[in-house]
Amino acid sequence: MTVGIIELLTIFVLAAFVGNEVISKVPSILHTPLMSGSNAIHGIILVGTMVVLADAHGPAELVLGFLAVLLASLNVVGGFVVTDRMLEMFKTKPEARKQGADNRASDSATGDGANPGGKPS
Amino acid sequence: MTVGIIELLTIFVLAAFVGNEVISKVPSILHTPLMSGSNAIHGIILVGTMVVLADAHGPAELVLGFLAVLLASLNVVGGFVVTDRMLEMFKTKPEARKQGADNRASDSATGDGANPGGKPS
Amino acid sequence: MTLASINFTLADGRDLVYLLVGIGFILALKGLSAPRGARRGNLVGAAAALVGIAITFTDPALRDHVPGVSHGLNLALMLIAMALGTAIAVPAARKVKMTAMPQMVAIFNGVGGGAAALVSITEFLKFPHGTVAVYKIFEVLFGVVVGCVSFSGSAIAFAKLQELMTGRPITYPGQQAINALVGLAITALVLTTLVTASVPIMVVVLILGLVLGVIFVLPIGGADVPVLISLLNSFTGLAVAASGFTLNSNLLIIAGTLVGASGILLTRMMSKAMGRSLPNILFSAFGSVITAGGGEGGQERPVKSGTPDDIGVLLAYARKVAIVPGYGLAVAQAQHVARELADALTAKGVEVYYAIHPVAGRMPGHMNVLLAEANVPYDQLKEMEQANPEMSTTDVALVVGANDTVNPAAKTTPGSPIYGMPIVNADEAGAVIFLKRSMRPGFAGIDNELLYDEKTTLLFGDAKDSLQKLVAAVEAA
Amino acid sequence: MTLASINFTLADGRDLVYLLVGIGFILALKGLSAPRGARRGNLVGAAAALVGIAITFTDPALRDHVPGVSHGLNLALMLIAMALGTAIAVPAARKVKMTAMPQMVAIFNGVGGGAAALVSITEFLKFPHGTVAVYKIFEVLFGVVVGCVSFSGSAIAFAKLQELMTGRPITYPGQQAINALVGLAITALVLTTLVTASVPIMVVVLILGLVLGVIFVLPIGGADVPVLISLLNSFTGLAVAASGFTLNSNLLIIAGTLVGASGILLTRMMSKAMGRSLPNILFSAFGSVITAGGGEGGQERPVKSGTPDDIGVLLAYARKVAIVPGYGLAVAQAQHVARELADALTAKGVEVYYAIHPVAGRMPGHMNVLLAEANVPYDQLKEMEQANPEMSTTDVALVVGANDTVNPAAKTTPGSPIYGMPIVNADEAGAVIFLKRSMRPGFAGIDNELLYDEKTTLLFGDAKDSLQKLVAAVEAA
Ligand SMILES: NC(=O)c1ccc[n+]([C@@H]2O[C@H](COP(=O)([O-])OP(=O)(O)OC[C@H]3O[C@@H](n4cnc5c(N)ncnc54)[C@H](OP(=O)(O)O)[C@@H]3O)[C@@H](O)[C@H]2O)c1
Ligand SMILES: NC(=O)c1ccc[n+]([C@@H]2O[C@H](COP(=O)([O-])OP(=O)(O)OC[C@H]3O[C@@H](n4cnc5c(N)ncnc54)[C@H](OP(=O)(O)O)[C@@H]3O)[C@@H](O)[C@H]2O)c1
Repeated sequence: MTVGIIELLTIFVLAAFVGNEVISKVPSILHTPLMSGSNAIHGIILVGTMVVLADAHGPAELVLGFLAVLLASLNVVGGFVVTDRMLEMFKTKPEARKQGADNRASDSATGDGANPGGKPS
Repeated sequence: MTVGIIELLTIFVLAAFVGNEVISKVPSILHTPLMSGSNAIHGIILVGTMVVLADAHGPAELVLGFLAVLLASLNVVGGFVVTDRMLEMFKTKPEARKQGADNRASDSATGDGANPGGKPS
Repeated sequence: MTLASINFTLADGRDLVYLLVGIGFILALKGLSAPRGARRGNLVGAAAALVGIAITFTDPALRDHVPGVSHGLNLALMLIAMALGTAIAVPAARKVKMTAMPQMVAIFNGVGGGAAALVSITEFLKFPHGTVAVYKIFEVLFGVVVGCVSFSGSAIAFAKLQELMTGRPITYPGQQAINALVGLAITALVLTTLVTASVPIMVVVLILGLVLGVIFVLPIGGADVPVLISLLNSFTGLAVAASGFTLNSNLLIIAGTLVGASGILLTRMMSKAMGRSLPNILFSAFGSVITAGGGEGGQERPVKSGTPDDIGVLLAYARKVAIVPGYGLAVAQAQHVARELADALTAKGVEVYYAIHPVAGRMPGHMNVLLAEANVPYDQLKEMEQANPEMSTTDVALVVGANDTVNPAAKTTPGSPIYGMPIVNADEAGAVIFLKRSMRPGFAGIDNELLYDEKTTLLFGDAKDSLQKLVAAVEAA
Repeated sequence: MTLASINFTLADGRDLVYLLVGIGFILALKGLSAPRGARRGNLVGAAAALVGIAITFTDPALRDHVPGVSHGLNLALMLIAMALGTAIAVPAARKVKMTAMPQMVAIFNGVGGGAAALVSITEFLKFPHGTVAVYKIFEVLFGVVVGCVSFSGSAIAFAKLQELMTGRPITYPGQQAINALVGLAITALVLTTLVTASVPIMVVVLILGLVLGVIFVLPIGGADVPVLISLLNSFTGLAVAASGFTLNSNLLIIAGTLVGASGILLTRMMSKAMGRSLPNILFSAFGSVITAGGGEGGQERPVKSGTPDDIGVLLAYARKVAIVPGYGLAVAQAQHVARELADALTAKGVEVYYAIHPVAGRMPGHMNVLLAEANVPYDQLKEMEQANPEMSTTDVALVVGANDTVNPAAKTTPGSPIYGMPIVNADEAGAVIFLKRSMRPGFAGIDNELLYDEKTTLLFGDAKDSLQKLVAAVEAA
């Protein structure tokens, strides 16, 4: 059992390096989606709450477990949906965007998919 | 025992990410030192060879173990020394260097240390 | 024996899947390194989370016989909670306005912290007495405290942003001392619990954690809240990682630590872009005093205000126009009209670009998100560093609802609270136009000399209305 | 019980130290992201390695009683091997010439691979029969094969670079088929061993691994060898990681994987800079045929050659001179004289810069290392991308021992082996001067049209001599 703690620590340290390196490459225009995207990722605590609720016994543990699963579901589902909504706005390719601005009318067929976010100009 | 394999795999995967991210930030002027520096790092196999030699028994294992420790020592010691020699050349600060090029004579006292690599101009 | 080995194989397989989920999260974050792959990255992350949740239903904890546990009931509760959570989260996330994003993120972050704290609490209650390693207790307590701070802190942050309470810093005498005292009390009680493993003390720690979250956030001004949310995000990540240690879950450790590390880095990058240190943001009660005249009236210095028609002509006959968007553009939802104006000007042969300050608005990258929503072409978007060298050759800088981010005091007035913050050099353009509703200052609560400059013209009114009038004026010109 | 728990604590502490060593290695690699912290980073790495080695002396394997093992003897052998290794490595590493660096790296890499293979072999010999998990056997065999390939491959690479054998690719009919066959045989035998755990078959695998290393490297031309070394470096890393799995050592896994990942990435970056794909480098026997006239004589097209004095005057009265260094500068050890020439020109008011191609020379960043050794000021060093836009306003491009990296065929001749490689646009300068010893081609073995261009002047001779004459001529001018 206790041998595990070193492995867990090692994983912790390496994950911290990965997080640090990966995040430092995110450009500032994507900082808000980054914030909500990483917010969604920690919603995976849902997995932990499921295990806790699974063998909860007695009303106290059941209530705590139920609450935990509820909160975690909010976090993970809401997090990813909000992030997707934000990133949806970035989806068009630079080329398509530029063209779209110039000759928008003729371009709607060649763009990659419909464009629900933007209003017609 | 077998639970460990997943932890080891996890460590492997995370280390691969760390290596990838860190290396992609190395500028091309430092690629040669990077090659020899990472070469030195895998010399830490010495630690493994030490353990192997430690409980070797019988001449075959002893010879193999001895060879292994010898080879690994070459790798780790030589690797770091060669890398240091290369990087020594990069050591002077940009500012000090520029000044040094302009008024070399008056500058030798203020530079950070002696300058064994470069010949006097 | 055979059964055990099958069981073992299942557990092993599950752990492998969890590793893949972790990789999915890393790839999701890597996707964010460019707008191009960002959305796909987020979907990869969501899919990974889904797989992780699905595989958890195979966990033996859902089946193994434990006295007093009816797995049917627990499973039913689990499914109900998950369904309920989804039913609340999806519409909320879908309907929230872009300007209300920070609140939304705050609330999702808070509930995550709460969940992590609850996991730790339950694990604590399950500890068999006397046989638990000290570091196990520590992991649990860490999760409880950090999760609670994140939970209650996020709640207050939400209340501030949603204007359920004042956005101004709330200060009182001895505030720092009280906060320090609470922190010390928690530390002492945690140390006690490490030895005693006492449940009542843990409950006190829990309550104090909640209190700490509240009093920690109270003195932070509304506009510093986004930085704070990023920090609390990082806290939740750490709390999740702590739960991972407690539950021996590699996945929770990886996910939590990724978020923890990224949150801290992001917090630092944001405070750097605001030209301030993190301690200054957290502890200086920034914005509690309005440091310059400003306010509603003050001493009424003369300013020059113009009509939409005058300004429309000025714009239409310029060679190069910079649009400088700020918080006001976001509030007025004026991004689409701004693009219309730019299109109208481009049609007249005017060169138009947007000069984007990294902390314009209330979230990092706020303006980019909004303008992307309005389909502004990428090549017209210029980050501050690229825009500034062009300012001196720009004829008109059109400042739409920005204030602090163009305030020259940041360059010229050493005593000013924003001194040192890099700004968009709108003051270097040939003429400056401000679209705002009043003479009120921006977030930092300080006056802006540029408003009184002789080359400045003001157009009072809501940014969207003003822009609409300008479009008409330009098209008529 | 008490003793066991003390032992346990020691083991735990040791593992913690190993984790710190791993962190040290990561920091060492991070240090290389800028020249400034690079040397300190390397020292951190070396210190970390030292700590790791020191703490290993506390390993119970050095003390625990095992029948038939005399720890005194083993320890003595260990210390002798380490002393011997250090005594050989330090002077070798200290004395090696900068131009011989690639060989040195190859040899250190090879011995590392050999050590990793030996660890795996010994572990294999120790396996208790029939009770070992299949994946354990696989880890060991992977370590053996990859370590052996790395060992013998590095040895051949060393021989090629040291000119103990021809640097030209060695090809024979059916080469690819034979290589594929050996690879297949290894795979088949590895699969057999997974089931049988048979020692004799393992020995065959071992020998085939050594053979594969040799025949894999033979067809690779001398100048592609640096890319190869980087790949073999990555192989050694993976072999070390495999040993880490076998020995349950987190440290070996981290260190090995870091190197494995970095080597692969570096290999890809190098092949990209050479404008070629990795498979092309490994399997195309590049350089075996001289594809253009060139050679010793050929059809004797006219070239213009000049005297040092003429060229000295040309340089001294230019406004802007670009020095384009290449492999010949490294061979002639002419970096110091090159700087003297630059200083002399600067003293005359000429603007001088160095245009550095990423794969000039025989190692990535070769020219930077050399010029840094000669204390060339950083601000005179321009990477190819920055230098190229300036070429059209440069009066004289002084090409010192470079050839392929300024060959316009890369831009103009679609059939050429170097077509597509980015080059330094020396051909855009007002005049071009080549310092080389003959009309022989460079590494790629192809002719260079630029040598025959009418704005080109050649100065034949060793680069160092020629530069010395130019310094004198410039000072006299
Ligand atoms: N982006 C981030 O991540 C972030 C995070 C935390 C803090 N901050 C801070 O927030 C500030 C951002 O600067 P900023 O220049 O974007 O904004 P600002 O300085 O807060 O100024 C916003 C201006 O918009 C005007 N406005 C408000 N509603 C409007 C409407 N409907 N129509 C037209 N104008 C309207 C306001 O004036 P009226 O009331 O007179 O209309 C105000 O002067 C900086 O101080 C920054 O440090 C940013
Ligand atoms: N840097 C790397 O990582 C790397 C790795 C692998 C391969 N490569 C390849 O190596 C090549 C490098 O290009 P390069 O332009 O630097 O060199 P190059 O094309 O190999 O040409 C070197 C030139 O230097 C001349 N030379 C040799 N010794 C000399 C001496 N003592 N004095 C004066 N001149 C001398 C040679 O001509 P003479 O014999 O007539 O004097 C030859 O033309 C590229 O093809 C590249 O792809 C580079």
